[in-house]
Amino acid sequence: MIALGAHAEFIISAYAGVFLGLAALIGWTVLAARQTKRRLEELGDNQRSNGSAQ
Amino acid sequence: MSGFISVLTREIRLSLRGGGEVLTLVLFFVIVGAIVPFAVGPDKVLLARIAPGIVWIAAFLAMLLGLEKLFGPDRADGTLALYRLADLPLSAVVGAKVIAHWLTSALPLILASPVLALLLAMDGETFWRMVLSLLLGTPALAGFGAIGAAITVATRRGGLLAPILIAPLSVPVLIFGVGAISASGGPDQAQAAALLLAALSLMVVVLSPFAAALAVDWGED
Amino acid sequence: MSGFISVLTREIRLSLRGGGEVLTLVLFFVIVGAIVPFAVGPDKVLLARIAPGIVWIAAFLAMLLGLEKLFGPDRADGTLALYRLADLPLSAVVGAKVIAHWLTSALPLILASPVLALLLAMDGETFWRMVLSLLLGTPALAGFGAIGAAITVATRRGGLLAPILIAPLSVPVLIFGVGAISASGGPDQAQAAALLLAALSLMVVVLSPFAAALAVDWGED
Amino acid sequence: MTERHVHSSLCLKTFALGVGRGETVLASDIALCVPAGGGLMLRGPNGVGKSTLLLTLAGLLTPLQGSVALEGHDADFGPAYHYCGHRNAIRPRLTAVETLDFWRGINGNPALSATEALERVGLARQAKLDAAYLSAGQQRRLALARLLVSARPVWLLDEPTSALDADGQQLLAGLIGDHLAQGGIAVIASHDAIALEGLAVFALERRA
Amino acid sequence: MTERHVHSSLCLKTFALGVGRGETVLASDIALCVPAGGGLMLRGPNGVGKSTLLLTLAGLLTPLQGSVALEGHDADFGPAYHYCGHRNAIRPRLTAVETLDFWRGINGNPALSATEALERVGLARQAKLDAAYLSAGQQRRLALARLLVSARPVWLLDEPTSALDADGQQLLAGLIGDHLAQGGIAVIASHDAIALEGLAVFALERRA
Amino acid sequence: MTIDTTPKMTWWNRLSHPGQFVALTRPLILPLALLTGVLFAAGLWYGFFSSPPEKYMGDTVRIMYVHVPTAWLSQFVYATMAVSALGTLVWRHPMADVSMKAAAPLGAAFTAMALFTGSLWGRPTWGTFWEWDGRMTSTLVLLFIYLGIVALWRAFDDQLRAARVVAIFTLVGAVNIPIIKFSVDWWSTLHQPASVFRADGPTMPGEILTPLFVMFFAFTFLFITLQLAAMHTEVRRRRITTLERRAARGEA
Ligand code: HEM
Ligand SMILES: Nc1ncnc2c1ncn2[C@@H]1O[C@H](COP(=O)(O)OP(=O)(O)OP(=O)(O)O)[C@@H](O)[C@H]1O
Ligand SMILES: Nc1ncnc2c1ncn2[C@@H]1O[C@H](COP(=O)(O)OP(=O)(O)OP(=O)(O)O)[C@@H](O)[C@H]1O
Ligand SMILES: [Mg+2]
Ligand SMILES: [Mg+2]
Repeated sequence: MIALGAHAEFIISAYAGVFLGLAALIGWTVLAARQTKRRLEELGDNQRSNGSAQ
Repeated sequence: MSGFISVLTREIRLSLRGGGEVLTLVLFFVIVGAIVPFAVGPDKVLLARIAPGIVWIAAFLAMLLGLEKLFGPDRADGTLALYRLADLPLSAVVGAKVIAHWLTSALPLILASPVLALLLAMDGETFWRMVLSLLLGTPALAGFGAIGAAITVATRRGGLLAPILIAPLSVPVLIFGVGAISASGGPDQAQAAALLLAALSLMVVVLSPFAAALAVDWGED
Repeated sequence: MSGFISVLTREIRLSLRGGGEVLTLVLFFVIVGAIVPFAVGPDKVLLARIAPGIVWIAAFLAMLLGLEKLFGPDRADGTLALYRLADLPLSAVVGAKVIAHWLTSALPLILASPVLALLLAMDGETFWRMVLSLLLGTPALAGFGAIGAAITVATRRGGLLAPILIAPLSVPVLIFGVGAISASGGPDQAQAAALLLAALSLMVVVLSPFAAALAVDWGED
Repeated sequence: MTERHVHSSLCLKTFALGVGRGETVLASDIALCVPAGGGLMLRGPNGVGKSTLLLTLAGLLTPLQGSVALEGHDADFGPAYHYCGHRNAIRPRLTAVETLDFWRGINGNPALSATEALERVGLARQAKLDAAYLSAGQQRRLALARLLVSARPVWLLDEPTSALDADGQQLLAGLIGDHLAQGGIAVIASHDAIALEGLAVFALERRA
Repeated sequence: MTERHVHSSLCLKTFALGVGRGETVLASDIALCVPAGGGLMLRGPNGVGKSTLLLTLAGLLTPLQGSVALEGHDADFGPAYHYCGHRNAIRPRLTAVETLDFWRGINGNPALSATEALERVGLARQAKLDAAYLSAGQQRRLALARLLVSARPVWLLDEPTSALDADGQQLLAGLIGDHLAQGGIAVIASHDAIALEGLAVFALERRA
Repeated sequence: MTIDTTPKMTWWNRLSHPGQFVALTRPLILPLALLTGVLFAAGLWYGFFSSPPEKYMGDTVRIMYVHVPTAWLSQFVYATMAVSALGTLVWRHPMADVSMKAAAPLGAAFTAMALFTGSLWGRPTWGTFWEWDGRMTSTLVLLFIYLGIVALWRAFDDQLRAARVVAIFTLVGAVNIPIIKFSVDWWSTLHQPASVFRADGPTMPGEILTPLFVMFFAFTFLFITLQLAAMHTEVRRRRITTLERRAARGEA
C-alpha cells in the first residue's frame, strides 16, 4: 500500500463509504432474491420458470 | 365548453363555501413571513435581502397545503370514476381544476402579498416585481401540483407524498421566481428570469392537464 | 389500558403500512429545508442564520400536513361515531392518537434533523440546541394539532380549517422554538425560551386530549 | 357466550322522545318500550327520520325533547349500545382480523375472538386480506362481525341488509335471533324484510 | 326525450370477457349480448365479482381477457355508459340542484333539467338542501337523478335499490322501464328483486 | 401486446414474457458478476498502486475513481428508468415496469454515493463538506427525485397500476431535470460568481484516465448485474402476490 498523503482519512472514508454502500446494495439484492425464492417455494409454485401467470 | 365552466364553478363554489379555506392559506402565508424575522432578528437590511426568497417559499408551501383537496375527496366519493365517463375529456376537467386551484390558492396569496412586503421591509419597486413574479410563477406551481396530486390520488394516502414529488420539480420555479424579484443581478437578469418563469409556466400549464389526466386515468381502479 | 394500546398500535400500523409514510415525512422535512437555499441564495452565513426558522417551519408544516389524517378518515368512514360508543373514554382515544401522531410525525423529523443541519451549515452546538428545541416543542404542536383537527372534523369543514385554528396558537411555539435555537439573544434567552417551550408543551399535551374529545363529542352527528 | 351476557331485566324505553336534525323536528312523542329479548323494526319512507331516531337512541344525537333510558343496565358493564350504520367503519391497510381485534380492544366485554367472529360471518378465508379489498357485501359482513367481538345488550342496526346476498340475509337473521334469544335487544331500521319471527314494528310517518 | 335517444340498433356484447382485480381472475369467458331495450340482472353471492364486471363493462377497469363492445353506438354522441355505483358521488356543500346541474354540464346530451329530474325522483322539496344532509335513500335518489339529466344508452347500476324505500323501488323500476322502452340498455347488479318484466338474468358463480 | 409472428421478433416476444425473461437472462448473472469483480480488482489496483498523485490535488485525486463513476451512474440510471418508462407507456412492455422499479433504489444509492464521495472530496480541496454549487445541488435534487419515486412505488398496493403512474412521473422528471440543471447553474452564478476551483480544466494524464475508465466500467457492470438480479426478484415478487391473493381467496 502506498502512502495517501495529507488527506488519507478522506480518501479512506470515501472508499470505505462506497464499499459499505455497495456491500449493502449487493447484500440487499441477494437477500431479497433469496427471500422471494423461498416464499415462492413455500407457496408451491407450479411454474418452473418462476415467471408470472399465463 | 359549458362542461368546462361547470367544473370551474363547482370547484370555486366548493372552496368558497368551505368556510375559511382561503383565509387559512392567506394566514399561513403571512405566518411564514412573520416567523422569519423572529429567526433572523430585526435586521432590516438582511430582511429586505431575503424577502424575495421568503415570499416565494411561503407561497410555495401555502400552495402545497391545498393540494390534497384537488383530487382526494373526488376519489373518495366516487366522483373521479364518473369524470372518466364524462363527455368532457378528463384533461379538460383537470385543466378546469388547475385553473380553479390557482384562483383559490394563488390569487389570494398575491392579494395578500402587500402584508408580507410590509413585514419584510420591502421597498416599492421590489414589491411590484414580486407581484409580477408571483403572477408569472404560481401557474407553474399549480400545474406541478396538479400532476403531483393526480399521481398520488390512486395511492389513497395523499398527505405528504404529492409535496415531496413536486418540490424537487419546482426548484426552477423558485429560482427564477426569486431571480425575477431580487435586484442583485441587475435589471437585465431580473427580466431574463421573469421571461424564463413565464415560459416555464406556459409550458407547465399547457402540459400538466394532460399528464395529470393520464395519471388519473391509469391509476384509478 | 388494553384499549389504549389498541388505538396506539392501530394508528402506528396505519401509518407504517403500505410503504413508508415515515419515509415520506422525513423526505418532506429534508426537502423543505433543502429548497430554502434556492430561494434565499447559497450564502452559507445567511443560511446558518435563518436555519432555526427554516427547521421550525419545515417541522410545523410537516406536522400540519399530517393533521388531516388524524380524524378525517375516521369521520368519513364512521369510525369516529363508534369511538363515542366505545368502552375506552373518548379522551383516551384522542390521547392515544396524539401520542401516535407525535411518534410517527415528530420523532422521525428529529431523527432526520442532522441532515438538515448539514445542509444549512449549522454548527455543532446549534444542532444540539435544535434537537432539544424540537423535542420540547413538537408535543405542543401535536396537541394543538389534535385540537384543531377535532374542531375541524366537528364542523365538517375538513381541509384547511384545522391549520387556520392552530396556526395562531402555534405561533408562540414557533417563536419560542426558534428562540431556543438561535444564539442571537445569548444563551440565557435561549434557555428561557426552552423552558417556556417545555411548559407550553406540558400544558398542551395534558389538556389537549380533553379539549379535542369534547370538540369531537359535541360536533359529531 | 357467558352468563353475564344474559340481560333478562333489560328494557329500552323512550319518554315522549322527539328527534330531529338541527332544529327540525322529524318525529315527536315517540314512546317505545323494547323489553329484553325483543326486536323492533323501524319502518318508514326515505327521509322520515329512521336513521335519526337510531342515532338518538344510541346517544350520538341529542334528543330534541324527552329522553331515552335503558332500564336494568348496570353502568359498570360499560356502554350498552352497539351501533351499526350506513358506513362500515372499515379502513384500508388493516386486514379484516386486525380490524376486529382493534374493536375488540376498545369496546370491552370481549365475547368471540376475531377469528371466530369472522368464521361466523363467513369471512374466514378473507381474514388476512386488506379490509378495503373486500366487496360491498363482505365489508358489511365484517361490520356485523364487530357486534360479535364485544358483547353489548342493545344492537342498533341501520339498514343492515344492504349489499348482503340471500345467504347473508339469513346469516343476519340468525345473528339477531341469537342475540335476542340471549336476552338482548335489537332495533333495526330497514326497508327489507328480516326473516325473523316476532319482531315488533314501529312505523314512522312523514309529518304534515 | 327527443328522437335521437332511441337507439334501436344497439347491442352490448362481450367476447370471451375475463374480469378480475389485479391479476386475480374472478370470472372468465363471459359472453353477454344485451340488445336494445334489454335489461340484464347480474346475480351471485357476495364477493363473486358483480361489481367488478360492471366496472369492466363501463371501461373503468381493464378486461383481463377478451373485450367489450357496444355495437351500433355512434361515438359522436359521446360516452355511452352511465355508471351508478356504491358511492353516490355526492359532495357536501353543494345543493341537490347544483349537483345535478354540474353533472348535466359535464356529461353532455342534456335530457331533463335538474329540477325536472329532482321532481321525477321525488326530491323536489329538497332541491335547495345541502346534498350531504339528505338521508341515505334520498342520496341514492339523487344519484339516480344523475342518470336522467344526460341521456346515455347504457345504464350500469350497482345495487341501485340499496337504501330505497318501497316507493323508491317502484320509482327505480319505473325509471329503468322507461329507459328500456326507449331502446336503452341496462345492466343491474342487485341482490333485491326489481319489479320489472322481462329482465334477463346472468348468474355469476364462485370459481372452484 | 399484439402477437407478432415474424421470426426475427421472437426474442422480443420472449423477453416480454416475465417467466421467459427470467429463464433467458438468469445465466447471464454469474458471468456478469465475475466480470464486475475482476474489473473492480483491476480498478483498485490501478487506482492505488499504479497511478501517481495528481499535481494540484495530491492523493485526493483517488477519490475521483469512485466519485466520477457513481456520479455518472446517477444520471445513467435515470436515463434507464426514463427509457423503461417509455417502454411502459408506449410499447406496454411488461418487463419495462419491472426494470423501472428495479432501477429506482439502485439509482438512489449511486446518487447518494456520488454525494458522499463528492463531499469527502470537497473538504480537502474546497475546505467544506457542502457547497451550494450547481453540480452538487442538482445532484442533491436528483437524489430527492429518486427517493420520491421509491416512495411512490411503495405507496401503491397494486404494482401494475403503480407502473403506469410512476412512468408518467419519471418522464415528467426526465423533461424537467435538464431545466433544473440549467436553473441551478444559473442560480449559483447569479448569486455567487464562480469562486470554486474545478479540476476539469487541465486534461488528465493517462495514468489517471486508466483507473478512472476501469472503475467506470466496473461500476457500470455492477449496475447491470444488480439491475438484472433485482428484476428477477421483482418478477418473482409479483408471482408471490398473485399466489398469495389466490390462496387468500381459497383457490388452490
Ligand atoms: C457533493 C459534492 C459533489 C457532487 C454531488 C458532484 C457531482 C458530480 C457530477 C454529477 C458529475 C458529473 C458526472 C458526469 O460527467 O456524468 C461530477 C463529475 C466530476 N466531479 Fe463532482 N461532485 C461533487 C464534488 C466534487 C469535488 C469536490 C470535486 C473535486 C474537487 C469533483 C470533481 C469532479 C470531477 C473531476 C468530475 C469529472 C469531470 C467532469 O465531468 O467534469 N466533484 N461530479
Ligand atoms: N380494489 C380491489 N383490489 C383487489 N381485490 C378486490 C378489490 N375490490 C374487490 N376485490 C375482490 O374482488 C372480489 C369481487 O369483488 P366485487 O366487489 O366485484 O364483488 P361483488 O360480486 O360486487 O360482491 P357484493 O355482492 O358483495 O357487492 C372480492 O372477493 C374482493 O375481495
Ligand atoms: N346531517 C344532517 N343535517 C341536517 N339534516 C339532515 C342531516 N341528515 C339528514 N337530515 C335530514 O333529516 C331527515 C331524516 O333523515 P334520516 O337519515 O333520519 O332519514 P331515514 O329515515 O333514515 O331515511 P332513509 O330511509 O333514506 O335512510 C332527512 O329529510 C334529511 O334531509
Ligand atoms: Mg337512513
Ligand atoms: Mg358489489
